[in-house]
Amino acid sequence: MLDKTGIAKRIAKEIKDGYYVNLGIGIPTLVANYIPETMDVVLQSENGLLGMGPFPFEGEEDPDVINAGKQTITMLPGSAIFDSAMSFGMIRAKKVNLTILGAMEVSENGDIANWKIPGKMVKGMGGAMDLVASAENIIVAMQHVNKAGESKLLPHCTLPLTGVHCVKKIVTELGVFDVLPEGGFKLLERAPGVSVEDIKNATAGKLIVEGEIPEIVI
Amino acid sequence: MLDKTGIAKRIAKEIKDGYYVNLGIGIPTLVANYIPETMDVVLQSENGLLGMGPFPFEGEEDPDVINAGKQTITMLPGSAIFDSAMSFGMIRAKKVNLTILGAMEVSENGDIANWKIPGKMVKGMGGAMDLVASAENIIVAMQHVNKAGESKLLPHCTLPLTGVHCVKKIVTELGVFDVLPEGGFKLLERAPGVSVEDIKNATAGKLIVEGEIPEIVI
Amino acid sequence: MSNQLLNMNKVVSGADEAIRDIQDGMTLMLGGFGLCGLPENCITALVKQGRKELTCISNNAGVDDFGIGLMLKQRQVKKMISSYVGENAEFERQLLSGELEVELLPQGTLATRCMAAGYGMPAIFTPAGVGTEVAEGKETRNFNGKDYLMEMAFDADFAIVKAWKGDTMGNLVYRSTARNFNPVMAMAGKITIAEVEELVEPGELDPDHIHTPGIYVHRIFQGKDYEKRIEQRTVRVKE
Amino acid sequence: MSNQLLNMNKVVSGADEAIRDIQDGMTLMLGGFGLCGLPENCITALVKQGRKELTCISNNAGVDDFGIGLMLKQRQVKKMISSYVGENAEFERQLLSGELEVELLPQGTLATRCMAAGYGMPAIFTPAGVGTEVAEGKETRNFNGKDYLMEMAFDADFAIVKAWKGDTMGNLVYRSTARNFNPVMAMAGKITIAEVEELVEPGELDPDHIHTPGIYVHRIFQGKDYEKRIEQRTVRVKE
Repeated sequence: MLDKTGIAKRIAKEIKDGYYVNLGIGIPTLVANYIPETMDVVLQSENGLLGMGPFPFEGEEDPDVINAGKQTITMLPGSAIFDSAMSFGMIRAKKVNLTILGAMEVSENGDIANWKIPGKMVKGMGGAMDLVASAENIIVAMQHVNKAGESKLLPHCTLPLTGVHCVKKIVTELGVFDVLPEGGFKLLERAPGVSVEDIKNATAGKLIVEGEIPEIVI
Repeated sequence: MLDKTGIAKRIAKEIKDGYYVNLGIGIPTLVANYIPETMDVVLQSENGLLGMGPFPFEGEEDPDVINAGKQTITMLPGSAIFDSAMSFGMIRAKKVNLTILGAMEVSENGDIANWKIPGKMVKGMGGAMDLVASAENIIVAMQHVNKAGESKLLPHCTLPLTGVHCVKKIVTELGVFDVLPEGGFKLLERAPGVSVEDIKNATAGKLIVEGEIPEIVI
Repeated sequence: MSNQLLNMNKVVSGADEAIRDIQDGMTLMLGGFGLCGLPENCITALVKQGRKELTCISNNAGVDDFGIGLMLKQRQVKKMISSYVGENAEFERQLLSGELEVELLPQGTLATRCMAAGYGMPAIFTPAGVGTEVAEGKETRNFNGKDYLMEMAFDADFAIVKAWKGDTMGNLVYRSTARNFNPVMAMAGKITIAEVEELVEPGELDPDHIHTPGIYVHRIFQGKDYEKRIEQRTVRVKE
Repeated sequence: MSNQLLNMNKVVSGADEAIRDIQDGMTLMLGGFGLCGLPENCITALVKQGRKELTCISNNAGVDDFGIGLMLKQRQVKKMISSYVGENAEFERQLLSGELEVELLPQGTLATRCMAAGYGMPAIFTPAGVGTEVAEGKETRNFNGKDYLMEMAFDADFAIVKAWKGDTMGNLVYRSTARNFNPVMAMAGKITIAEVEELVEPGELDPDHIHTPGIYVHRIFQGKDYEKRIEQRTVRVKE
């Protein structure tokens, strides 16, 4: 099984040199820590920044420099600031190469639910609906099952949707999955110590297992 | 009869303190010379400038500083530069208070034709269609009759239209006219030495004359 | 050319004068993202003024004791139009009790509907929300094999924004990510009020660096006592 | 965070390399207004490269011996999409002889169709051209009692723009009215090429003053020998 760090490390391997990447809140944020030094990657923060850097040193926080999670951050040399309309303009125009975000549920046809639980206080979708509707390349980082032990990889989402037919890949603590255009979760890699049988048992949606499934290398 | 300078001077009286104004090529450009010193007026040039100033002194021309007529100009303190999308954005959003432009024909319902003569080389509409379709307040500066002696104030335009139901006021060498919402050219003022009869004879569209018509004061 | 010096003076004495004619029931846009780039002076004045039944278009709803949270506490807000309203207990209480109406929109839709108003475009198309409850009651249209929602330009009585610097003609410059929604809202108000940290004379701002041209701004003043509260202070330790 | 220094290098050796893969029949956007803010180096290289059957989206068509006029002279252009094409005898000859196709659009429509592409909006609404021949074949739609045309986002293979300064990551800053169409086209190309008067390292441009963020730019180089021709030299005499 992977821990959160392991999931983040595995996702970092999906990032290519020259990518502009948008990282959601939670595990996706951790991914930034594992992008290889040799790779030139620019992080987009949808509140209006390209070139997000690490957290500031204590005492150097600037209230005017935050990310989409409202955290104080820094800007790297070569950063650019823009307004919210241009920020989502470049997202819709598919200039952001990769979006990594968390989810409550993903369906076997790539639908995603990650913003609302009926009966609970709804905080809002923020930029998630824009990101999932626009990005060519969306990777979901999440736990395979919810706190009640129920699978989050489903035939159909039960929660209100954030977007439809959009998730391309999922990384959980159990494995790595492609979401096939024709539907279904194709198992690509298993987490260390996890069997295909374990994954089958934890996956409610259609799981596709072909040939030998290698273990995740990070 | 007014000359071009006279027409420009009369139109200048329509400008109010605090106006943002777009001036077309030709007579409208002359209007800038007759805006009273006491009035704060900002000229918009649709190639992306607010705060257009006078022509530069000889030797001080900057090829990067031009107006929509491609003339070298200067920028006044307080100017702002923006791109073509924002320029027409502010025009469409009616932030420009007054547009003054020339015309080949105006119809009694406020249609305007000023960009194309069938059979002749067509240079294009430039920003004229955007301006006439968007501006709340459009004044046309033109000669009352064309070179063939035919009236340019018509029941219907004969040339391809630039915009419909948009012209609010017309100033020619003969007089000043409101274009009524219900149709018709309402004569407001006569040029010095011009009789109502002269104007009637030169106006093919519906002319409305009510009461005594004062002479233009400039 | 007669006017060699532009002096289109839009300066008002302060927040109270700037918001003087806001009435009960009006629709206000308020710039900022989280607590970053908030028109703090105007919010304080709005709380003092005490208008009710306001509709507020703002990406977030502040926190309990800062930002729009202060207006919520006074029950001045009838409806919030936002993309994310977390971190506010009073907000949650009013929402669950039905006192407060909330319309949640995708953040890009929110921003683009502001821009549409400022650019004189009655509607825009966005894929955000297609196939979700956000699409309910909205026209869906397919372009080149992809579905889009038609979303309408906002219609706000006032837009209230915060800039870093501004001149007396209303030209504005923002600083870092405090820019966010401020420029798109500044374009979108029937009346736009800008509060700035530093008010300067025309000519002091480089025309090439102005983010919001003064034509979009109706009233401007230099604000005071900016708190600029940080919502999530995250730091790293020097090694 | 591992990458402390961004170094997304988009620099190419010059105009020839920048335009190397432009093919016959492609659609190009070319920035500039009149002769102001033209990508002079790229135009020279395009003339040298000699591709044919090009569709050029550009506000103007240059003059006989400068700007796109040079490409017209070589008959490289099949179609011009512009708002104003005056001041060009060769253009007129080709147009009247039927060698050249021209689509004339309102200037704001041209600009906004570029912006739409850069902002991922498939179509926009504008009142420009309603009731005129520009409206022919286009959908008209009424919003709030006013008619608008639906105009589609452009789809250009390459956008070629000229900026004042740029950094190696593709961030661009324009100067004065040489900005014009350049930023909206820079956003709109499948591949965007920027030539700049001064190429600098990342960090040298103030992030708050960047007009075109590098994410929109694919290739950049420092141009040379800018002529910056003036189309209408108008001056006044010192009194």
